[in-house]
Amino acid sequence: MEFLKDLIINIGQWFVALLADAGLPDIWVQVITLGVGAFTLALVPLATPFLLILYERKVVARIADRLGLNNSAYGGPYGLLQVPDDAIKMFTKEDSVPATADRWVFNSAPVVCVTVAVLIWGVIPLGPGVIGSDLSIGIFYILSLGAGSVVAVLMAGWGSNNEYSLAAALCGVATLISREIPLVLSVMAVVMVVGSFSMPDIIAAQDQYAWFLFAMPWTALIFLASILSEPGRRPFETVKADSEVVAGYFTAYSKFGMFYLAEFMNQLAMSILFATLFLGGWRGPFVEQIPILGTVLWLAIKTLFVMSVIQLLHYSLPRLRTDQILAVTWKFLTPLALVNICVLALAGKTLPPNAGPWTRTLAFLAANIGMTLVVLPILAARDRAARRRQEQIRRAAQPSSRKHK
Amino acid sequence: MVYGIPLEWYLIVAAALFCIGGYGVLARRSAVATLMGVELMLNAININLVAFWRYLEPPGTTGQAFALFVYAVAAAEAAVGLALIIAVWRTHNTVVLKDLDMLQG
Amino acid sequence: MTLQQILFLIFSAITLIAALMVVTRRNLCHAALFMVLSFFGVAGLYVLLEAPFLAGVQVFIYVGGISTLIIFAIVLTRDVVDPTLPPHNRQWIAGALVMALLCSVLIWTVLGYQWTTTTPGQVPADSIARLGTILVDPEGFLLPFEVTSVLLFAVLIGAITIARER
Amino acid sequence: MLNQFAFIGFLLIVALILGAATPILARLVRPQKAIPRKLEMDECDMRTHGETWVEFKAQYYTLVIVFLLFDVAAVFLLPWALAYNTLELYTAIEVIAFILMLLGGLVYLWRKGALEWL
Repeated sequence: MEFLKDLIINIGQWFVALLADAGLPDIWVQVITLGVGAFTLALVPLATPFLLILYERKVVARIADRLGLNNSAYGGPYGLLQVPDDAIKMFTKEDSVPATADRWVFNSAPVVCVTVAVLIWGVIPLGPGVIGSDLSIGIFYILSLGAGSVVAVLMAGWGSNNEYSLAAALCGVATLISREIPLVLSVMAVVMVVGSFSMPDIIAAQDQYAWFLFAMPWTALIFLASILSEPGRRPFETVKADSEVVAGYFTAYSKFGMFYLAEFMNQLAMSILFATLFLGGWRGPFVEQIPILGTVLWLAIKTLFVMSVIQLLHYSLPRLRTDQILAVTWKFLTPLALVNICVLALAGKTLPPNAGPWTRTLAFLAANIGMTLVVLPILAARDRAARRRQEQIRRAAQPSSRKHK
Repeated sequence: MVYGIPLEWYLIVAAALFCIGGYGVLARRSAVATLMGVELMLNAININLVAFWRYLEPPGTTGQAFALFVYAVAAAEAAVGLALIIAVWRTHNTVVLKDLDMLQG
Repeated sequence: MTLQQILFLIFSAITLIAALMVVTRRNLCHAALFMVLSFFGVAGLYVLLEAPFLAGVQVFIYVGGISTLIIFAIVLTRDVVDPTLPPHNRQWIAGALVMALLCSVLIWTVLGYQWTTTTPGQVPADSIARLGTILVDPEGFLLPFEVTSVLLFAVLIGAITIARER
Repeated sequence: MLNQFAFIGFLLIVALILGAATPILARLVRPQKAIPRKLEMDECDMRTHGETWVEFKAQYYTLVIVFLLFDVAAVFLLPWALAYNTLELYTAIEVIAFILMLLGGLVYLWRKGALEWL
């Protein structure tokens, strides 16, 4: 039982001891441990989609109220085999590279895409002490990796040498980079309160304060809105709008499996990121006694919750046009995130320096409520103005349209 | 020496990068490629700044702060430079530097 | 040869070879992608120099921002560069000579000078926080910090006004 | 410091190998029946015309400029955010001045209609 309590750490220590007993020199023990650790960690995001795609398909069948995987001919019991079926089909499918494509760029774009999606997992804490590497720049590392996925999209669009792909890639990059600014600014608000980039520190700080979802709801909202476009989720989905531009920047790829996989890995990573930054990560009751509970139970529940929210949004909201997405990010989210930083900075510093964490939490919450009281009337006024304008246009258009009939 | 790497190695790499970038600035036909050369040169400067910071005053912050300001200037230069290129491209339909000699009279 | 020295050689080789590709490739988009690779190599050098924050900034600004901007510019102006012409202009031989000369002079100078006599100290754990403190310290870099905001403001308005379609 | 990044390095290598291995392995089992028509570039059976060239809107381009400048601003604010807990109130006011400058630029562009992207 003692072994089971801290399963992952114990397996790691057992493995190191095994190698050391085999008489290997220290440096090789380290290299092999790091290599095996990296391989294991990389398998987590590569393998979990097999379960989560199944979950997503069941969710969408419920939301759309239609037949789901259970009725699939090759799906097996409860549709369990559908995802492996798809994977085999994807793997053995003929791969035709367009004759005019820029072969090297074309072929390396999916590899870059998957690599970036795997690399994000290097700093995500999955349980107490279970983390690839506790970098001192932790969360900033994830933010800068976002640049990699932008390059991958551009490579795919350019490599296809196809005007549709390229146009879709420019569209996708436009949405991807627009969401980056609110993303960075909302993370900055968290960093301000925690005083560290390191992910375990962020989780520890939420033990001291409340969950940041309750301390800074606006920050959480901005963050949630900005992570939606990375895995191509509505309403911010034009990176790959299936029904409108076929497959966006990877139209020319006969095998889009890698992009699909990377997309799912990103969605999973972003959900875990939200759970870590705003919902306390792997922390929960009894986690001190049985550390493995953090990974298996608490983090899994929180991640699944965030993912379900994202999927609910995706399957129940209409898709915005690219210019509408850009308008939301630049005219609403970015100014709001900037103001959010200002308000939180003032709220945190006007308190007496010996204020406890709970006083600070309440101060941040009060600042957020104050922001709500200012933001909502402004939004309502803009909405009224827009509606009045539309009314005018409609009235102006009506008589002339009757004449034509 | 940090990790057994002498400071000179970094300076040599930076010098080489600077000269490669300089060649790009001097020899490329397209204005965009020229700007890419300038970016490489700015990178070389940043390597120098960070290397000097690490080897001469690691507890200080001057080298890192200077590098940050170089980033700001590089971004500003790229933004304005490419905006000019786009404006020229729109009016003259060329980005080849040799063809842009309207000011020669 | 220690492991770190080998890492240094790998990163600098990536940086320099990719940089050479940037200035010689005919296809500008390939040149831009090699430039991204070169920037990643420089980020690796920063990691070796124990400046992880600057490595992040390198990827964040150069790869995420400047490279994207350059690739957009290339895509936008692609049709006006004749691909049959050589990628360089007439003064490329002179340029190469001048730069080779400059490079050898620089290397000669670097090698001829005794740079450090003592082993450099450790990087403090709160190096990035110190950077943040000094940036807003009136005794430190407060003035450049605020001037940067003015610079960004000016560029924001200036560059958009120049590039915008009217 | 370098030990922390060693894992990232290994992860990079593993990810590159895994990412590259899948297409290469797939090459062994997939059918290869390329006919010229299949290799042509099309979308929904619409063949593309001539050179891959569309007159892309320069508005996207101005978007990237705005993004780049805000990127730089964010990088300048991040170290301050890290040190925020140890700093005095007046630094917060300095940073608010910095942010207001940027917001001013954004609002100016908004008023001028430069934020209408399409």
